[in-house]
Amino acid sequence: MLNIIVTLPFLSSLLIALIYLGNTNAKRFVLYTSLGIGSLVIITTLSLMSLYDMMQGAATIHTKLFEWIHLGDFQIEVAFMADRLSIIMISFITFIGTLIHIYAAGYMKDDAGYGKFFSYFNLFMGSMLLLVLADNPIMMFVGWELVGLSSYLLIGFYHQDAANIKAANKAFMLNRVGDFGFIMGLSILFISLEGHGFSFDAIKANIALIDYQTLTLIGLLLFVGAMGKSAQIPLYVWLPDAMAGPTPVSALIHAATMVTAGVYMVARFSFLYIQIPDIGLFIASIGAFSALFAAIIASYQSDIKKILAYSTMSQLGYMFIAVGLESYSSGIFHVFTHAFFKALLFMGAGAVIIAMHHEQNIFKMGALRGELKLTYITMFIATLAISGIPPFAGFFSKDAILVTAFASGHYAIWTIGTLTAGLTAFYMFRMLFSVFHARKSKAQRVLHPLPKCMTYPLIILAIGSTFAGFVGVNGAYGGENFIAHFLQLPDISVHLSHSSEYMLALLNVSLALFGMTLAYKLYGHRAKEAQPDTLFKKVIINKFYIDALYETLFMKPLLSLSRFIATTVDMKIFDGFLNYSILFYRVLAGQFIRLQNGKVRAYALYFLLGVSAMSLFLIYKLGVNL
Amino acid sequence: MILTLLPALPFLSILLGAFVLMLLSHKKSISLESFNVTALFFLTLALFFELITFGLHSGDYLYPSIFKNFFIFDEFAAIFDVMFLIGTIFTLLVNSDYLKSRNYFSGEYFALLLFSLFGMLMLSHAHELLTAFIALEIASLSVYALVGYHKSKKVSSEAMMKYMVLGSLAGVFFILGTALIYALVGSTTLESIALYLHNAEEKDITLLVVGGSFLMVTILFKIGAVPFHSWVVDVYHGAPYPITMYMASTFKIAIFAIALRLYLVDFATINSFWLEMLQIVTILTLIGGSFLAISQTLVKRMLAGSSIVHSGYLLIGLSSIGLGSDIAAPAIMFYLIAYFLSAVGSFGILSFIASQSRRQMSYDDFKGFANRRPYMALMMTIFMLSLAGFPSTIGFLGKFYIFSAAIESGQILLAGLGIFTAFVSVYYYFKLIAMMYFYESQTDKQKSFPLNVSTLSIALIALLVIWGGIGTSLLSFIPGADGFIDLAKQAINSL
Amino acid sequence: MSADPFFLLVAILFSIGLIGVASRKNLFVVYMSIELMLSSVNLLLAILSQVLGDANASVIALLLIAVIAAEAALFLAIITHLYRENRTLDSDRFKNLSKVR
Amino acid sequence: MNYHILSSIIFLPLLMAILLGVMRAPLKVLKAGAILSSLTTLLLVVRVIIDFNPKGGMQFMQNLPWIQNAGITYSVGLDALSLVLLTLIALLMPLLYLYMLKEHRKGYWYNMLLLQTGVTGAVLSLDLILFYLFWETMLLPIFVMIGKYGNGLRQYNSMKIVLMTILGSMSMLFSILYMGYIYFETTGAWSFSLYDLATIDLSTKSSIWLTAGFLLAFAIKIPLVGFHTWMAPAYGSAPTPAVVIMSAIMAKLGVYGIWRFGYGLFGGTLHYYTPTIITLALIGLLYYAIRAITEKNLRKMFAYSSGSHLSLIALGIFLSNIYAWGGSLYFIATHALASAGMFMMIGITYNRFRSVNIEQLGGIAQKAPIFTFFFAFFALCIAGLPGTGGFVAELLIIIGAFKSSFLVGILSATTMLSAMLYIFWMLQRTLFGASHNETKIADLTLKEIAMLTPLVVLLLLTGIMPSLFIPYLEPQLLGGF
Repeated sequence: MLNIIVTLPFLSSLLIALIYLGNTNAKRFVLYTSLGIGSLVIITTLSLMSLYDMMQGAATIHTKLFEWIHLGDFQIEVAFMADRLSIIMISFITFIGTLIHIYAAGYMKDDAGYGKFFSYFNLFMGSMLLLVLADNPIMMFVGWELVGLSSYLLIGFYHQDAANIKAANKAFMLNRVGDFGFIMGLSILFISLEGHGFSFDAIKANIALIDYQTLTLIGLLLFVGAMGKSAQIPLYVWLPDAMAGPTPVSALIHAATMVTAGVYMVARFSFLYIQIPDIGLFIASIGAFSALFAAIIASYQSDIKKILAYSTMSQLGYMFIAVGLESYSSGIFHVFTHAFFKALLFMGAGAVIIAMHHEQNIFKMGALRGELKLTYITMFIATLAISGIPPFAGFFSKDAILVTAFASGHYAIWTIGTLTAGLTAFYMFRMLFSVFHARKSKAQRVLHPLPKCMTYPLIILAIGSTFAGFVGVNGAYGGENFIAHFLQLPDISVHLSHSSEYMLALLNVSLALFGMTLAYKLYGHRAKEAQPDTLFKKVIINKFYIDALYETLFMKPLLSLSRFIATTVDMKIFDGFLNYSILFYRVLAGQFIRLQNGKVRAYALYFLLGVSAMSLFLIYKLGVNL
Repeated sequence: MILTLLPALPFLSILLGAFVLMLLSHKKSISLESFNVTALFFLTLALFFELITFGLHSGDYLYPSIFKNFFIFDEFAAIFDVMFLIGTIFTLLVNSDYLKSRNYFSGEYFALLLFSLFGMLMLSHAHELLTAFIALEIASLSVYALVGYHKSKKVSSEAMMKYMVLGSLAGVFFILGTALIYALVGSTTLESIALYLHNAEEKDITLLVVGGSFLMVTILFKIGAVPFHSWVVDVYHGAPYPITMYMASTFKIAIFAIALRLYLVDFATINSFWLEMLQIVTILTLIGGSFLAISQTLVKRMLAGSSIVHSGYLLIGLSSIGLGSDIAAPAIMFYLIAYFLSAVGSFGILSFIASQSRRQMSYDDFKGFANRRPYMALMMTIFMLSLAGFPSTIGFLGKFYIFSAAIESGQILLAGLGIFTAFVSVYYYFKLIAMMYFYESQTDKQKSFPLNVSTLSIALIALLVIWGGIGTSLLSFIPGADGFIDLAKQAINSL
Repeated sequence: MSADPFFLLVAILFSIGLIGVASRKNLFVVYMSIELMLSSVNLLLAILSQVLGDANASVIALLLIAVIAAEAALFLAIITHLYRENRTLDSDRFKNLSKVR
Repeated sequence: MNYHILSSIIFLPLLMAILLGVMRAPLKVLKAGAILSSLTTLLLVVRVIIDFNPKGGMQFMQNLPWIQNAGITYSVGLDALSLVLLTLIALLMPLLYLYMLKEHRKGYWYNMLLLQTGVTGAVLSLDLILFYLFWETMLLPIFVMIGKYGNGLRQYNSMKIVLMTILGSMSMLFSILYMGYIYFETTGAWSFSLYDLATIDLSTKSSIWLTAGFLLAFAIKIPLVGFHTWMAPAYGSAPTPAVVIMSAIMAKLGVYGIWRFGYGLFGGTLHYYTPTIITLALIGLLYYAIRAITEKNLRKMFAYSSGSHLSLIALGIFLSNIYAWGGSLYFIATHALASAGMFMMIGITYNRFRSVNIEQLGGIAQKAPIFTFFFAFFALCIAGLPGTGGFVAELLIIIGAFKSSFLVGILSATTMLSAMLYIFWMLQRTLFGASHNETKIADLTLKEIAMLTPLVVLLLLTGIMPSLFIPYLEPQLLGGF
């Protein structure tokens, strides 16, 4: 079953690609749609079935497709493992993935590259499922890299515009920097456990063989991978730019699924990370810092998708706080809920964008709530969810994280998390109000009609955003924290009285409400774009100049180094050495040939000199006394 | 009586041929081709006699009652004879086109060539220093005359003048050396010298060493070793193509015939006196030759310069003999063959081109040659590769044996230098290939391959060059590289 | 009587010839220098014949004279030829061959 | 049959060339003959692969006396190492012939035939002189192809590659001769057979010098940093088939040489050079990659890319553990396939646009999607994307590097970054963006697709199921060299 789940999207992707390349101009809307969505429907059904089985208490599923490589002790199989963690992941990935596919069918309908899009999209699904279901870290890494590839392809989907490709390159490169760390971590892990097998189970069983230092190093390096993939400081800069891709892509890849791979990875290696709490704290700090940082930037952005992108980064920060503080299940819980409301937000944003004829600046929209009623309502729900207003999904998951932070005694992280929660509410509602409430900026506009397949998924997701939180209601709210029990991850146990939890929740909710009110005050009627008039604003609007910093710090030196090598090292040093040696020989030859002056008496003189030298040699050799 | 004359028949037929040609050369009515055929007839006759008497008379002397032991007949001499004869035959065949294209050739040319050949034959058999000198002079004087054969051309006369002045100067040293040796030994036969040296434990052999060194000066001069090299480039350039070819290939072999005889056998015990000197000369020759060769723009002069480098390789072999390498002497012989084939081939192509036009062939003139004459260019490439010592040609095996000998005798640095100059030589040989293939010619008309004696013999030589490089013991009925080395070893052993 | 003065004479003659070849421009003088060298060697052989009491050396000397004569024939021919062509015998003027490379 | 099979594989193209040359074959016959010979060799190689026994060590041996006086034998044989290269050659040749199907210059075809014999012979020979012969012979067609059919400063560049390569091979020749002599000194007989020479006990000092002779030749061929200045000009000037062979086969022969002869003859002494080579290889890995970033000529860019990856391969060999070895060997194959594809694509680019300058390209993706797919696919293969063979190889080498030392591990893992530095920027500027000219560009023809598809399939296969191939190599890797 797992084999089918993983391979089917790959196969359909390949099939669509072949058909597409066969004739790129042909419109085969139905064919591509049925292939692309059909395969997803099948695997969604399959994954939900397995989820059901698992909930009935079925054991972890292991399947082996074939042996990938066997060289010495390096024995890797293309094998899949569905334990409780991964089954949760694939369930919502396939579910939301299917919805977004359906949505995309509407969104991309008129695009010339429709077939290509579905090929890429299915490729992404396959890669993501491979990542999640992999039985060993190497296969996970393969999936890890392939999702990076499909993300690259999809970001650069509109390749006519060089800026999009640039964004795609940036995404892939920064992901690769992360992968660079990841592969090093994996290699060290493998070398440390050489001969003990390399499936997750085997690693878990033998984790005690590795000493603390090495383990710390491995943990750190693996997290570098997560930083790249999940857009955490300092490797986050690609995510806002990644919004260059079609909106369904942003919804699926850069919000709901791929970016959470880092969180999933940490959770998958939870057995490793519980051994090294220091690294855990580091992860949490990075998460907290990223969350705040992204929230600040988001508050000053005006591109609807970029705001969502920064909010994604911010939410990912929360997740890392959770997994860093060894509360893996609450991290995964947030991944789960976030997937619903963030996908919803993006799809809503996409709908708005389509309706507005590809206008993405929120300050050029305004007062859409009447015309896009359904979109408005669903997005409102999602915004409530992300802001952590009970009883929407986000409340429970975010609360669980903040409670953990508080309980574990890392108050600084907790403070940042709480502040960010308020800020989240502010900037999300800022966006919502600017788009749907504020006065319209232009008098006349004709909205592009939205097809049904773009709106129905919104409803489904809105339902999800509303109720998804209930799977993780913890004791304080009378639930049993079903998801945490189901996942069976090595969570830290939190000891906090119910009253403290209520207090924390109250604080969060009031902060969120405060942010919401503030947003309404500022943007509810007259939305105005932030102007870089003060230094403070300027810095924030320019995203703290991090992009420029990276440019000067890495790209420019590399380019000048490259030119330096081309013009100086290669030409002057290596070639120069050769050329000068040759020149030296030629100059010597030139001097020598000047002896060849054509005068016969000169020739006789050389003869004479030769004979004289010989005679002197003989005198010396024979020891003749003169 | 007649039977004892049998081994001398090759000599005699050449001498007879020379005289016949000389006498006939007055008749203007006889065409050049008839002369050519006549010369070839005598050469073939000599070769035939040589082959049927091959190995019959090892160690015999020619009419000891008359000549005492001035002339020896052994396999060593015989094999050199065969080389001279074949060399001359090839020289005549390859240049038949060139002869036709130049009006200054006449019957004397063939007569002189055969006289010079007669000198060489004598040289390989000479077992006495004065005989060797006279043989050398016969060969040289004829070659002097041949160099200046094109008497209306200034450079030809100039080349002859230079060669004569310097050649006579070198010749003087030979007889000076002979006189000095005679002063000590009281005889000039090689036997008695060897005998003297054999019993020379307590005697003062200074004079012998000095005399031997002077002999060596002449030999070094004739093969063009630095610092006695200065004539080579000029004379090779000034001489008509057939003569250049003849000097570079056959004449050089002749010099080594006497050099090997002297240093392998008679002076073997005192070789160590010369060793350092020889090594220094070798180093100078290798480097100086490559200096000369890379600076030239005329292909003929480049080949002249490179022939100095090849002499350097041969000298490596000679000094290896001094250090007691077993394979050095066959290596030298093999190298001579290899160089002979490649040089005859490359000069042959030059002379073929010269027979079509009257330009001096510079590198630039070869531009687009491959377009005009693809097969010629291919053969030229083969010869260049062989000269450069590229594997799968006979030139590679030649270098292989020489360097092996050098390493065997412990002259690692010399072998290294040899390999280095071989590397340098790749530059000037490949430059010619590059010129032929990589540039478009002005006239792009492809000419068909002219089927005549010259070109066919060049093609035959090209095949031999390849066969010599890859000829295997698989086909035992055709002697490959192996067969020749065996022969050379046998010849060396016969000394 | 010691033969040493004669040997010295031979050496001097030989050296004069050698230096003459290397220093004189006139081809005729060059030729004479070579002849001088050859003759000095002949003289050496003659002395040796006397010193060693062996006639062989004299025979060699005689033979050599023949060789020298042959050489002389060629030499004189080329010298006259060169003079006829160029109206000069200055050897330094004959350097056409080194003008091209 | 099996006794002669390797010789047939080696000499079939040469014999075909001679036959065609002698009968002065017209162009059509020439093409047919060349293709026929390449297909026949491919079939023979398939036969060899079928009969190949991974555990059998050296097999299909043929030993014949050649020049007995010097102890030179004609001795060929095949093990897993040579099998990889042999298969690559046999596979690439028909594809290259397909590529150059329209080529009307006869010399081109003859050179390709000669080239095939040269490289095949070098891969299979077990006698050092024989190896040297083929090693030099394969240079000749390259020399002519660059100089005659190339572009740019072709004459100068072909001279440069020849001179630099021959400098290396001359030093190797010296070492070979010296080895032969030492064997002669110890046993009294000359021999240049690899197995005979391997039995010699060398003193440390001379062994170090002799190894240097070999290593210089291989370092220039690979080329390692410092010995590389011939590379970019030669690749830039050479016509596509020659570039493919240079990058896919000849550069690998440098590595092969280290493996076969370096380890075969001087196993112990090689360690003396290990730090040096590893340093050079690590420098090369980054040096070439950084150099490639600003390179505007696609051929030269991928020349540097080739250099970068070959440095990694060389690194893997000197790390001497099974993962790195396996990785290197695997990389030899996969990089050959990928770079062959890449250079063919660049050749096709040149045919379409008359330029390989990045600045003059751009916007191809809009006009030629199939072209774009293949181009991007090979570029990504070179970047080592999972699912393609290059990834497997790089992964193995990185693991091997970490096994040997942490520092080397980190530095070699930068291969993950190095290729991407230039590849993605290059893709951005060549394939995507707005197109510079409005001319209509034909997409790939069926012929071109047919010649590229085998490479794509193989690259995917090597990436997805390495277990199909590794078993052929593993026994030998485990056995060491």
